[in-house]
Amino acid sequence: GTGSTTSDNGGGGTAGSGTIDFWSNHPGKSKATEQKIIAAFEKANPGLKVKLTDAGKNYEEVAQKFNAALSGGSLPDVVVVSDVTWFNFAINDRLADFAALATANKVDTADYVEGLYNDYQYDGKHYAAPYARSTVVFYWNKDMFKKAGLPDRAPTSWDEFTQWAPKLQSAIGSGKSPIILDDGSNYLDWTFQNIVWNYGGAYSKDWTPTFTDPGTVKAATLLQSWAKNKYLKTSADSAADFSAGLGAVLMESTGDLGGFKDLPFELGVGFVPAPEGVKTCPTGGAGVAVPQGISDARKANAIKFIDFLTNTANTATFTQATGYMPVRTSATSDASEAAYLKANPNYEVAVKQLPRTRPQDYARVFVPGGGTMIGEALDKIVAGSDVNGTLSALNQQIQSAYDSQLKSKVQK
Amino acid sequence: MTDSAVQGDEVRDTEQGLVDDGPELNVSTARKVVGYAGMLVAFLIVAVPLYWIVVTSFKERPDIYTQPAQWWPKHFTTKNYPAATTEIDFWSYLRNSVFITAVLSLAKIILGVLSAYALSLLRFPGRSLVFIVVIAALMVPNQITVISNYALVSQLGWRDTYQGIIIPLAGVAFGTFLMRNAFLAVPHEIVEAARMDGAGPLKLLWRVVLPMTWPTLIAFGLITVVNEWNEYLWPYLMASDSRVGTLPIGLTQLQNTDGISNWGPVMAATVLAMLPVLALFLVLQRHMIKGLTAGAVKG
Amino acid sequence: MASVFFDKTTRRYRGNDRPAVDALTLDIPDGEFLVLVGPSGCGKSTTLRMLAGLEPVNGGRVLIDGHDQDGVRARDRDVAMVFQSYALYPNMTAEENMAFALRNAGVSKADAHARVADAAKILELEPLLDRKPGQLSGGQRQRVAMGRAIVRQPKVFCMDEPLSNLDAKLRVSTRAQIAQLQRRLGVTTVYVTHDQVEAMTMGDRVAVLNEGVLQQVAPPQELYDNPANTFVAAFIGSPAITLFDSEVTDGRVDVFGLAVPLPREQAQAARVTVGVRTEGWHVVGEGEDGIPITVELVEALGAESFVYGRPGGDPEAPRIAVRVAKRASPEVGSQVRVAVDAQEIHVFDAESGERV
Amino acid sequence: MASVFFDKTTRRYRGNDRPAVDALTLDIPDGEFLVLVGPSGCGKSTTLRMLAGLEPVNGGRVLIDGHDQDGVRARDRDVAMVFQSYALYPNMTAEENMAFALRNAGVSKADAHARVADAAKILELEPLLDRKPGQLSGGQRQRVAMGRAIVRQPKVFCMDEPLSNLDAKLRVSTRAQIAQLQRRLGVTTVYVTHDQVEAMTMGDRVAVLNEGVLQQVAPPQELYDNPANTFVAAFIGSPAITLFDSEVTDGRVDVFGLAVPLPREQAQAARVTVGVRTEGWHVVGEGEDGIPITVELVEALGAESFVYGRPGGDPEAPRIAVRVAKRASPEVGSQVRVAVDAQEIHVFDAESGERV
Amino acid sequence: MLPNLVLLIVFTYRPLIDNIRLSFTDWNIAAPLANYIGLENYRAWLSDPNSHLVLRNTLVFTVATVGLSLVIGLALAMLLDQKLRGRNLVRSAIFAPFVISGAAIGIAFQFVFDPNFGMVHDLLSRVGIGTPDFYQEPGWALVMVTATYVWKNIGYTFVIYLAALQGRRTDLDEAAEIDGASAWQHFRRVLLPQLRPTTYFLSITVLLSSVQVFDIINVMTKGGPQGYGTTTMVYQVYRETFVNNKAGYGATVATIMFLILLVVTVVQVRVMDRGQRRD
Ligand SMILES: Nc1ncnc2c1ncn2[C@@H]1O[C@H](COP(=O)(O)OP(=O)(O)OP(=O)(O)O)[C@@H](O)[C@H]1O
Ligand SMILES: Nc1ncnc2c1ncn2[C@@H]1O[C@H](COP(=O)(O)OP(=O)(O)OP(=O)(O)O)[C@@H](O)[C@H]1O
Ligand SMILES: [Mg+2]
Ligand SMILES: [Mg+2]
Repeated sequence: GTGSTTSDNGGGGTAGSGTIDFWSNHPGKSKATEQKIIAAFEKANPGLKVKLTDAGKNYEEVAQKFNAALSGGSLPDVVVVSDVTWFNFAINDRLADFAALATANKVDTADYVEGLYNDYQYDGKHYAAPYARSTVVFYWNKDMFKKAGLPDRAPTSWDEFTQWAPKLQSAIGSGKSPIILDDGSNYLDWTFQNIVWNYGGAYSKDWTPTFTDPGTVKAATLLQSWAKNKYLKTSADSAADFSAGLGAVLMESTGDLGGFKDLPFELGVGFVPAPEGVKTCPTGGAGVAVPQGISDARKANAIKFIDFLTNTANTATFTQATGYMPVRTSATSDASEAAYLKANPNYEVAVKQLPRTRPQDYARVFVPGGGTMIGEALDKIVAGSDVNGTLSALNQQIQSAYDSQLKSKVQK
Repeated sequence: MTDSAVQGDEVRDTEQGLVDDGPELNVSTARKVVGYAGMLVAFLIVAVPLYWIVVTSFKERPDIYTQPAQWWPKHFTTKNYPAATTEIDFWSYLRNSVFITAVLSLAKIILGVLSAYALSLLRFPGRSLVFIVVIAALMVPNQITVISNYALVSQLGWRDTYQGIIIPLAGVAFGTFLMRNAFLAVPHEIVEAARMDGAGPLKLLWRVVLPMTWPTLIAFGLITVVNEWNEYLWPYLMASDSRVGTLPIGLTQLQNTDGISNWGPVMAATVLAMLPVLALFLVLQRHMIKGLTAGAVKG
Repeated sequence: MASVFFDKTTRRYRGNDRPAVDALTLDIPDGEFLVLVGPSGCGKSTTLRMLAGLEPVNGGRVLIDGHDQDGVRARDRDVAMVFQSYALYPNMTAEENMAFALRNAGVSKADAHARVADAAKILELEPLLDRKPGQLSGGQRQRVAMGRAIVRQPKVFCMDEPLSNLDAKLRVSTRAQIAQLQRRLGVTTVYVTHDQVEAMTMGDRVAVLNEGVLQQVAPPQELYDNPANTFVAAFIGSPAITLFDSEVTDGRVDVFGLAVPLPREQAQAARVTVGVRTEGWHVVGEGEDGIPITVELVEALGAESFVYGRPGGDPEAPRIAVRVAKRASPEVGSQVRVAVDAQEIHVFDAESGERV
Repeated sequence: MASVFFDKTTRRYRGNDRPAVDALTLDIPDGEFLVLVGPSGCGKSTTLRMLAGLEPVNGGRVLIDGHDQDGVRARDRDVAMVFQSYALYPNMTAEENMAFALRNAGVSKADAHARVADAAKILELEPLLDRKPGQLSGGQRQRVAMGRAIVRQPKVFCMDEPLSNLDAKLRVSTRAQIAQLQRRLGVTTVYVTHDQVEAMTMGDRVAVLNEGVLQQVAPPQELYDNPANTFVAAFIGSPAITLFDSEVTDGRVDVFGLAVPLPREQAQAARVTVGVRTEGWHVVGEGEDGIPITVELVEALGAESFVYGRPGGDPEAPRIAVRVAKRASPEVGSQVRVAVDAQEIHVFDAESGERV
Repeated sequence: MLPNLVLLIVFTYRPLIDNIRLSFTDWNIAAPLANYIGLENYRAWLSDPNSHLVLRNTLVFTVATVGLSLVIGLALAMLLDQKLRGRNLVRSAIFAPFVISGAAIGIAFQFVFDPNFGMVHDLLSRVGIGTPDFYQEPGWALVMVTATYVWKNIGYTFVIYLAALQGRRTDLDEAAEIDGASAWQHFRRVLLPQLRPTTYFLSITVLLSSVQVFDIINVMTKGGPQGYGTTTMVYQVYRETFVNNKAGYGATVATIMFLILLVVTVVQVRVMDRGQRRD
């Protein structure tokens, strides 16, 4: 093996310098909030300082910068990792076992929302704490539903929606679509999981890709039939299209809620379809992790900071400022949070949906490039390619990506 | 007074205020009309999207997403501008950008001109090899250099410093190439004359060759300033915050939400970031003077 | 093919108070070969450039064939020009340089080739047709520039010192060829030169410019014999005429002590400027009436010599140039006696310099 | 300040089989004013450029003051040059152009200014010192180029047709000034010209080149009087010498029927080429021995005229040029009788063209 | 010269060599170690059907941008080289897009090309032409990215051409005028040959920079639609290295790209220098 570009030591920030370097992209424009929390932390822990580093404009950039640091720079103490970026760091042993650290430093993790916390679990270890988390919700244009004579609620299944679609279509006229989804370059692979799970399918079961399973095929076929019937339009900026009244339904992140102000129509927010209460809601967003390569002393400080960052009060502060999900169960009972939820019933829907969330399939979040490959295939299916052929090709692609890049590592 | 005379002198005076402009051929009215028409078309094609950017920066959020599109904001607002400058530490980023751009551009211009000089007017063994080496550097995408350079620079402890941002970017391949071309176009005899007149290399460069390649040097300067001003990837990796971060890094923070983008402040910031360089262009392009070799040699 | 008329044409360059060409009025009939001479910087090139349409006119007009050329582009004037600075296209070979105008005018490739070959023969450029200007010597470049004009059959030829970089031999033959060509084609030609021989032999008429102002237009011999003023007298002829002021008494003018009778009509003036050309003097023997001169310089040109000296060796006196035969040159420092030919005396008004 | 020695110096340009300068051997002593002449393209500029160090030498050596200049840069040779193409710095004013070399050599601003002012006076450039080359006329540019060289006090002056674009009057005065300056400073000078008068009057010696090969080096009058071969004979003198082949019988040569005695030493050859210059002929009256000539062309130059014609009007016969006095010009088409001066006959080997 | 060379060697060539070395490994971007796997990455790249797509995209995009940028840039430069009133304003306008960062342009043009709210849509629908969905149809997406790139970078070719035009020899224009050259002949035979070095320079630099376009693609399409609709080689390098974490493979793509460019450019430089050399 050769690998001199990469170095194992933590680089610059020496042990116990007392400054915690927090690399964040300030999700949801949270820089000011983060600074506020940091100020509070420094006040509570006089010996410690926190440096907030602008690590990028999105999760990919944070990962890029963190990767650069791994190959020889000075490592941060706390870094924001997204649902898809954390795993590669974890499997390459770049992130510390959060659970173990928590135990060692007497930090309680039980209060984290279980689904959200377990998103960072792999092989019995936890690699991050949830931080800025979102889920998919079902948005609808109440005006259009009314016009189409539909009940004022989210459908309970996608079959039900498929029945509604023609009515919506004729009510809103051509040029507008009953449903708008992201396109494959923009997270369709994320939201589509909900539909797949609805039909009992999945992208994968553990490490085995299951794109050719009947449920998955069925969901994909449905997607294609929507597109063929012009019920569906995929878009690079689905939220914008929806908010301009170009579609009746949107399946998107809770994070968009904050942006849906001053809409020219009445907005409906509901749970994503989940027949028989099965957990079908994919989660997303980011957590915070501690690099493996730093000293124990630094790790201890880091965990202390993470604990503070995600404590009940700060979770409330953070979620209210950004629109992300509360990551602690206790936060919902926090007085200010409760008041906030009451004032924002749409937002409450998202919180209430939390128990229905389900960790994402490995094929999307763990297989390198999995999301892109899936998005690519879904684009093709929407554009009319043969469903079975496309899916089985995808199946192979994911399988071989796993074989070549992960197999040896996960089976060690 | 005849028409051609008017074209010959008065227009020249008011338009440029230049003394050195060579005599102008008679230009027919038809040609002028075509000229103005072309100018208008070009202007529209370029200006309409620009206008869109600018006008968006004056729109309120709901007006941005409407159909049909609004060519004039229904609710004109300037609040995006204060938003752009206060949501981020705009002035610090601006200061860093100005400083880094100035230093880098200066360094690049000096290095580029000197290198081009060596590659065009000096003879030394391996000259064409060196030239290829310089050009080939243009082919290396920065995506592959950053990781390795990051490791090197952080080992030097230069993260979050100006020199950490500046030095790795200071190598200049583009300018060397450009100026070499320009130097080669200087009439041969003039360089010979200067050598006969005992001009040393620096004298030759500074007094003879550079003044004759002035328009190209200005173009080089402008392009360098623009590139350094907009440089993103490297400063982003090097800088943690507004202490040494540049404007493009600051601007990205206006748009990082998980959800819907708020274009107004983004466009406002884009407009703000564009203005200084555009002003520089306005000033410098006037110095692109025509016919600098006039009267130099016969042939 | 065309007459040319400059009608009070003026050109002023920016940053230059004095007009380069000042209200020039000059009528050039169809087919004439007009030679334009004058000191360096007097406006010759500017005149040509205005005619060709390369220089805007600040006052007056330029007419070709009676049509005001204002607003007419150079391209449409059908004027061929030999540039003083050559202005060859560096990327084209000599042949391509010459053929360019023809091809633009729609002449077929074969025709163009033939015409270029003709011109190349005249200009002794045949072995060089494939070279680019950068590979040619100065004189060769000038010949290509010349060739570029003569292959055409334009309305007007403008030639700006087209032979200045050629050796005497080539120049003589080219001169003859050009004159012949011009006569054959009958193309109106304006020819700038500073070569006395060219000025005297090539043109139907010669126009003398000074500081942008036209001094005289006349056939060459008349210009030489009857210069309109002291400027023209001094400019035409080399070595130059000797000019000095003198009193007229009794119809005779005093030439350094020698009283020379003037023709009746000139004898009226009181104070005049007298001019005597080199051939107006002749060396005389001891016995004859003559002006003693101390020889300062002898220029032996092979076929003849010029002797320069001052009357009585007086350093204040004007220097006299005397033409002597090949073998007759005296030593520098020696004394010779010269007499003046009464017919060869030119008399000008001492104030205005105009011919009396 | 320096002697110059060309030692079998050769220069070959790429893409050109014949060397531009071919094994040139030429010794120029310190302080000499050498004039270099030859037809256009014969290698004059190339010779200067090799001396200046602007052109590599493909064979032989160039020595200055006995030192081989191989590898010595132009900058270090201390040679001043007037380029045929001027090569002015377009961004500098005339004054700055001239002062550039001085300032580079560390001359103070005031000194440089004074020297430029001197040169400007000689060259009549004073009012133009603030102009840039683009604002000057052709002749003015040339004068600036000249000025740029003469302000320096170099080891060697190289001047490449420095006066070609000046009018006769200015040329005469500049010529004199340059000669004087050169003598005063004693700077070795190589001066290229195609002007016969310059060639004859300015130099200590004249070198004649043809197709890169040196033909003769001699003081001007000797060159004129004793040309080494027909090429030199034909090249020097304008109008050119008349050359024709002839038999020698009884020590006499046949000149179109006229038997002219040759000096003893030349009378041995059998078949020779005979050359007679314009002044070797003279018009004779009816009674005298003479060759009848039909006049084809008369060139009236003012001070004198040249009459061209062929013996007996035979179109095959060589054309004879005869110099006649101002007023003596015959009509074209008329008949004149000319005789030849026995001393003025040049005799060359008919085969080799070498002087007998 | 020397400091420049040192800088280039340290900050460009050292990483390049490192990169070439890594192209023979299976390095995962986050992994501390990498295994030597020989030519495996190269084999994988050659057999991957997407590589051909990427190569084709790169070729189409590059040829289109180089061609359009040169032609339009020259046309604009010639237009604004003339003495027309108001040319300073138009010059600045043309340069303006070049001043804006690629990311910002990408954002703005997302908007311009937005099939529902965009300017292009607005204009087209005014004339009654349907707007293609630039984001979902690969062909149109490539057109969109190309148009955006050309629009943004036209200021570059424009300024360089303008500088060259300003420095040209005006006496040749006069000669051409005298020789009765039509506008086209004047352009073809007199102007263009003079601009030849500039044209070669621009064709090389525009080629090299358009091959490396990243911002615009990343912001506008993320390489999509349908996975590789607008993915060019550099974008593939980025994607493999930083998204798929296959840094070794990314290094391979980068190396291949470097080699292709090297060959193309050396050929171009040869041709160009032949035109420029003085004999
Ligand atoms: N760069 C070149 N490449 C090829 N041939 C050249 C080059 N430069 C000059 N020559 C040729 O070399 C010969 C000598 O040129 P040179 O310039 O020395 O002539 P010259 O005697 O100065 O002529 P002129 O009086 O016309 O200036 C000419 O025939 C010319 O065509
Ligand atoms: N672009 C210009 N700007 C200012 N003055 C100029 C310009 N061009 C020429 N002149 C001046 O105008 C006058 C006439 O110039 P022109 O070129 O016509 O002279 P010329 O008679 O051709 O002289 P030469 O024999 O030296 O070529 C000169 O005094 C010259 O300095
Ligand atoms: Mg002139
Ligand atoms: Mg020459």
